Amino acid sequence: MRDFLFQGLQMLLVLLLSPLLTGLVRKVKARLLRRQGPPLLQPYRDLLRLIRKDVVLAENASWLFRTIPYIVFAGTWVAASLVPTFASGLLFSWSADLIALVALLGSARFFLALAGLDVGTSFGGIGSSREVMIASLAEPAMLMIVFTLALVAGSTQLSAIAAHMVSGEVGLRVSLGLALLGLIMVAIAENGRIPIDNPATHLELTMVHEAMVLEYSGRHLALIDLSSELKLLLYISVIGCLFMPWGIAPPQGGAPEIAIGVGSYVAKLALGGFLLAVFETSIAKMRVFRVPAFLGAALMLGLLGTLLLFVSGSL
Amino acid sequence: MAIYALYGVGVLLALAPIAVVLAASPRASNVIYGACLVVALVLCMVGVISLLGRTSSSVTLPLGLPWLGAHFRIDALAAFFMIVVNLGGAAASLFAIGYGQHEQVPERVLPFYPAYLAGMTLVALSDDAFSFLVSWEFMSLSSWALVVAHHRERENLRAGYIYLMMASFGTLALLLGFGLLAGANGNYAFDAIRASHPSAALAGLVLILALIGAGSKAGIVPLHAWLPLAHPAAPSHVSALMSGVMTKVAVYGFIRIGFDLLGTPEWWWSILVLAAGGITAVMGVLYALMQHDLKRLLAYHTVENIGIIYIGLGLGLAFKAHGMAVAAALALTAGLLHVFNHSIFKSLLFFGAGAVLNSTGERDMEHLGGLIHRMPRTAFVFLVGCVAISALPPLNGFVSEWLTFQAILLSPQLPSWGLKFLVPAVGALLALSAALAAACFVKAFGVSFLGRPRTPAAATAHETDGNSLAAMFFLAALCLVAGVLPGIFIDALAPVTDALVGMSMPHQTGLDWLTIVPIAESRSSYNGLLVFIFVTVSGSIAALAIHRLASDKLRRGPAWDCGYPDPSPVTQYTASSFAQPIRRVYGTTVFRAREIGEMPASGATAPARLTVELHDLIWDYGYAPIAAFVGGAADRLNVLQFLTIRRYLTLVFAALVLLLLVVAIWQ
Amino acid sequence: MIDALTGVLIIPAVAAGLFAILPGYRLTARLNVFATLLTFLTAVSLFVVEPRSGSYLLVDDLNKVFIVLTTFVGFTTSVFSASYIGHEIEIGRLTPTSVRFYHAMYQALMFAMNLALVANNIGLMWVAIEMATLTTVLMVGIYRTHEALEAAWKYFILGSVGIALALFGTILVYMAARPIIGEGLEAMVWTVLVQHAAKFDPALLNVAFIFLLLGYGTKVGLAPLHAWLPDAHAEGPTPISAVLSGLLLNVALYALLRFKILLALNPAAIAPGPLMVILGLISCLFAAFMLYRRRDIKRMFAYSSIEHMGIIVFAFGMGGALANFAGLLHMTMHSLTKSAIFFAVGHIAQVKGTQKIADMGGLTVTNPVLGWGLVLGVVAIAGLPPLGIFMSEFLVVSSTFAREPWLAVILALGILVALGGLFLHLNTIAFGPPQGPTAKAEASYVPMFAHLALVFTAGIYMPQALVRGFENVARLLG
Amino acid sequence: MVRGSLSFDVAHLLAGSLVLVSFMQLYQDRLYALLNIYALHALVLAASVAWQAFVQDAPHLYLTAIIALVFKAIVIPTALHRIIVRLGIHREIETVVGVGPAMLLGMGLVALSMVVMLRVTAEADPLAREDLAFALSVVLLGLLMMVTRRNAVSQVVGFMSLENGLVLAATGAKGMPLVVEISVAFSVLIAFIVIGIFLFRIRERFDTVDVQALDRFRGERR
Repeated sequence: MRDFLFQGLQMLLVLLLSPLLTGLVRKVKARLLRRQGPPLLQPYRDLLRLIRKDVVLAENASWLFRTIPYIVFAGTWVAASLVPTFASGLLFSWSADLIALVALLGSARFFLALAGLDVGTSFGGIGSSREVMIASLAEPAMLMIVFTLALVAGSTQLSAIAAHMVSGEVGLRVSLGLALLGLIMVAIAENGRIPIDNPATHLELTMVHEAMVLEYSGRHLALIDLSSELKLLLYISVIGCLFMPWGIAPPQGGAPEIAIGVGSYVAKLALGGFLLAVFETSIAKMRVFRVPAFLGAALMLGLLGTLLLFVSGSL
Repeated sequence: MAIYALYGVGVLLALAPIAVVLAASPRASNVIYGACLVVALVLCMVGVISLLGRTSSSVTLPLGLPWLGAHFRIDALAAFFMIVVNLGGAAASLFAIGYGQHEQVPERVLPFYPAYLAGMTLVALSDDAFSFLVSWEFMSLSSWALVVAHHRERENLRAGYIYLMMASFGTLALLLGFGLLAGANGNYAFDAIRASHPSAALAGLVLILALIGAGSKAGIVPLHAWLPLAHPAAPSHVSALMSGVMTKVAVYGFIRIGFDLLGTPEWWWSILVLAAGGITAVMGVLYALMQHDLKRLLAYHTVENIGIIYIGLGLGLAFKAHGMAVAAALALTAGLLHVFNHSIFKSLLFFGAGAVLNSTGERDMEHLGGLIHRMPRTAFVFLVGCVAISALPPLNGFVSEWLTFQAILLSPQLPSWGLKFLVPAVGALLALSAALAAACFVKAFGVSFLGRPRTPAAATAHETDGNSLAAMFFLAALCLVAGVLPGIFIDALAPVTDALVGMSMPHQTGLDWLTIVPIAESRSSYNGLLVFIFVTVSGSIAALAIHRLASDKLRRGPAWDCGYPDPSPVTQYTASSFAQPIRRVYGTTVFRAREIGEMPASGATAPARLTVELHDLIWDYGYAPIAAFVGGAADRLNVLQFLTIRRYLTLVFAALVLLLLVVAIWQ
Repeated sequence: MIDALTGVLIIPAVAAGLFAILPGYRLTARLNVFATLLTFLTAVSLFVVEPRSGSYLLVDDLNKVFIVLTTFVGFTTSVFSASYIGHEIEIGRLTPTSVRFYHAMYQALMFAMNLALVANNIGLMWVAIEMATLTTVLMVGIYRTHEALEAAWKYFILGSVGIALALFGTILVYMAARPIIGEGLEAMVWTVLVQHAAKFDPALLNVAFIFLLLGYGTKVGLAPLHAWLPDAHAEGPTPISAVLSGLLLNVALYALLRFKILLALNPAAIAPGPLMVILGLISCLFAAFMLYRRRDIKRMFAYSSIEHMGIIVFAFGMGGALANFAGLLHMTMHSLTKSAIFFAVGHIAQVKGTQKIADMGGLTVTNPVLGWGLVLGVVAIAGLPPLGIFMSEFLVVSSTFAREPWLAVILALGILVALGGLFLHLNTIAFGPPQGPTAKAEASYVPMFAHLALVFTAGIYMPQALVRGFENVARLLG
Repeated sequence: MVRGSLSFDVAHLLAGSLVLVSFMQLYQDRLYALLNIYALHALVLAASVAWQAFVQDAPHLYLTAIIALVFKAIVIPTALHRIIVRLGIHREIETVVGVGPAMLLGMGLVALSMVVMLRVTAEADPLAREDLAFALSVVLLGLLMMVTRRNAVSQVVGFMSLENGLVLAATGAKGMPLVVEISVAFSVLIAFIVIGIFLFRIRERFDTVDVQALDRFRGERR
């Protein structure tokens, strides 16, 4: 019963926190640019406004186009709900391990890219073709990082890895450092943040993610936005639970542990968001065809980490 | 059981002459394909029974080599591949009942189709080198006949020619391998071969020959050249069989030799197999990304999946060589499961391509588009196939790749250093190929089924017939079932792994929530069923909530497209423009891809052009030189046809003097 | 007294004389079929009652196989030739007189070949083969075109030189035998020679074998002695091409085998194996490459005959139970298949009115039976299952690879190259858009499909009796 | 009969002179002269065969000698004379290799045959041995002649001198059954007839007996 409660709690939590996180990032960025910036809760308002509006669908749009937002949202949400945020040992965490999680996000992206092609506009095409190009490097990089972690923890289960990390027998490791660096790079790419993509822009041939979802409106757009916010949250919390595992409540922890867990989780999110904002403001967006080099570096980092672990378990 | 299987094969073989007679009549295709469907189902049943019943039975007929006889045997491995072959065969026959109606030259397809099915089943059944090779080459021959069925197109003939050459090359390689195993006095029976434990060096040589021989049929890079030519050339249901099933028969041949006949492997074998697998996987998908012919794209993907399967097999060999039976069982199971899965979704996809080809007459994706409106059901099943082959949960493609990843994660325990360095690289290649496959199928489905129709043919397409749809939906359902309930299939494979590596994965069915757990739950586990349920439930909850609480209104309007919508469909992204970023990233090195843009001078009326040129380096540096050599040698020797009698006499004279000298010296 | 042994000689001899005087080709054609059938039946009876072999004539396992094969193909070819010659006369390529001559020569050829096979005296055997050569020379030249005459001339000169060398070898064998066996007839009787072979002067035998190998090898068509063969096949009437490829080459090979046995029995003598293996490989590879640039369909299949003769000689050169068995099997299968192919080719050439490959196309569309017959034949000759040649090639290659890996690899490559050449041209002939005249052929398909059926059956099932026979012969060949 | 005895010397002389005549043929490059030399060749052959018949007192060899004398020394040369006249080709024979090199080659061949034969037949009786050696050299020289001449007639001559070598060998082989000589004679006869026919046919077709004229029509060059 308790487990069910936790699982449900977690799912709600990620759902509620994700717009806030985005709002935070936007706010911090604005402040760093000496602007007032939108209020923290603006993303919630946007979402509500969007769901209430009715959908304007291109004549050519197919049934698939209308289903995809729900698929994408569901996939991302399920993925997010499997990450131990404030407490490890979630009820269903064993139903999908890290590899499956990567694959879930992969399927979400798969469908989103299809959506970009469905209406048959040039912008949609640009968006999805670039998206898959980026993914074709980001996904292997992510998998290599997963390998590294799995080899360190002797498991691909997120909660198991988290538990392993908490129990301080890990110590500092080269491979883990490489993995962290790679993971951050992948996270930036996957969430379409600067320098890979600019979530704020809506013209220019530079956009990737936004170009794919150009034809969406109303509730569909709301779902898409929500799922991208979820994705951002997911990555930050993955990094959090893997590399900053402190404070996560043990499987059968009492109320205080849980309180600590939630608190520390929120703190981690805030920190992550802040750092992201700082990073984004301090760097310029790169040309699309320099992205492969960036992600290739991430892939190499991951591969290097794995190799080190293959060659000697202790590095 | 074996004897029943042979009866079935006999019926199939008997169908061939019947087909020759019937071919003229309009109802011939129904009769033949119907019969094939029934027989294939029966054979499939036979396979299932003898696999689950863990019975192995053998028959010896007074055929083939006189003093040996033709040995046939169903053991677990043979039974499993009988299932794969005949499941695909049954689906293809069902599909063909509808599809075959549109065949212009049934008399060139009907007789060879049952023979082809029979040949593939016989390969799985045969238990001595001679009947194995006879069935093997018979399979190639009948499929060759099907490839050249539409012989009036020159390129089909060319495809058939290259196919036949490569097939015979492979057969000769296998023949040499068996020759080594059988020894000078010819113990061709597999039992005798098992009994004679070959020396390490000899076994290694045989394995290399098997890798070449079976690989040339399976499409291991660089022996894959024939595959993307031949598979599309055949009628679509045959393409499905060639791609989905025959390549698996080739894999069977490799497993039979590498895991069964050769006994305990050497660790360095696995290096060869793993390297071949990794390279094949990535090269296959990269080739596929560059294609805009739908069927050829699918054929190249077969190459990729064969690579994935060989990675599984290579890991299996490595673990077996080091006596890690549990891990070996896992790796082998992964490979075999992928064999099964790929046979299903690849057949499904080829059926889809066939349906498209039928209703539009187009294989070129650049001429398709918007089919999802005209043929929604086909589009749906094709989408399922795409998701499955892209290894996305919760469908079956993901399960087998997930298992392969788990096997890779076990390999740090391997002692030998070569593997320590190779395996992670192979893992990276596997991951890369998975991601690229997803990209490729976004392109395949998006360009041909989504968007706006690019040609009138696509605009006027119509949904395909009931039988074809039935076949496709059946396979699609299988994809889902195998995806959400993989435990059943993994357990079914236990007899095979028991027989080959002496161990099998832990019993899966009966775990709570039908999870699959390769080694231990603490290590890793996956539950396709739950993932499926979660996704559907949360998706529908969201839909429900939003439609109830917020708006569910919907207006149709023109596409927005940043305010510059263009009415003409040519402005859509095409297959090649979709692949352009990836081509820039990978193609420049792998294919020496070059983009030549020519911009007319300002004021000139000529259109601006962008032409892309790709080089198939494997062809340019591998096959072309061989062809050139043969041609050159033929030309040079051809002079000997045009000598004067006197010169011919001189040849005789020279030979005589030479031999006399030899004798004079020899004494 | 007349037993089966003399029967196979007398029937053709009488027939030859008869046809020389009988006018009217229709009757003679029928009689021709009848006579060859009779000969065939007589030959078969050899298996039932084995006549006692004397100092001139001999029958043993080895030549029984050859005789039956020869007479059978002779019979089927005569059936084919009946319909073929009929057409030739209609279009006026042959005059009735020349046809009369043709039939007489046909029987004379049968007589010569049978004599060569049953001769127990190496001198007699030589005479027979010489005679066979001369008759075929005359038949090759029968069309009297430039090309036909030239082919026949080439055949005649090269053939006679080969024959002369063979005679010299025969004399040397006698010289080797004389000191042991004593002067006179005995020293040329095969059965006697075999008994004393071990004591012969090895050095003399070596030289003898060189001459015999080159002499009879010329008739077998081994490269580089092959030059006569392609043109003779291409320019003569097709039935003769069929007989040449299917039979005459075998007969010469038979003579070679006899002497191989003789040498094999003498431990001190040079091993005949290696020489044969080398010549076989050269012929196989050479012919395989020659297939590619052919423009004339009959010449192409002639080269394919050279290739297969190479394989057969290779197999016998390797020796050993398996290889010898394979060699015999391959020889039989090749005779049947190749003659079947020439039957098809004959009709095709008549339908299309040319032998140029470029001018015939899409045969499976215009003349399905003929076209698919040819396809089946080529599939068989290329050594693809489930037809007989695959079995023999399987045995040769696999048994060799365990003993001499490199030789097996080279042979396998040769086979592959040849397959490539054959199918390259088959694609043009049988498939693609139809070319040239598309008249229906008035042909008797029976012989062709009878042969192919036999080859097919042998490919999947061989009767025990046949196997026993082959195994005995294989043992005889050592 | 031993080395040094008269009979041996005569046999040796005759066989050797046969080789010598072969050399003369090789040297000769006019058709008429060539035919005359060939007649001489056959004559010597006949003599040596006859001598063998006398030495081995094998009467049937006389028959062979007569065959050789009549056919090869008289009939064939005259017939070929006729043909040449009719064809009007009594011009020079263009040889492929010059006379000198041809001679050298011939020497080499003789040496080879000596090496092969004399070492081979160590224990066969010396006469047969010598004969075989000479016979082999005659055969090889005949072959050499066929190879070094372009003209069809001279090729035929070369072929027939080759046959002479065979006969020499056959008679040298002591006690060889008659069957062989008959076959040789009969083969030469046939050969001659066929060649005759051919030359005529060729005469009808092309106005030369030059083999190269035939080569122009070789298959596949159509």
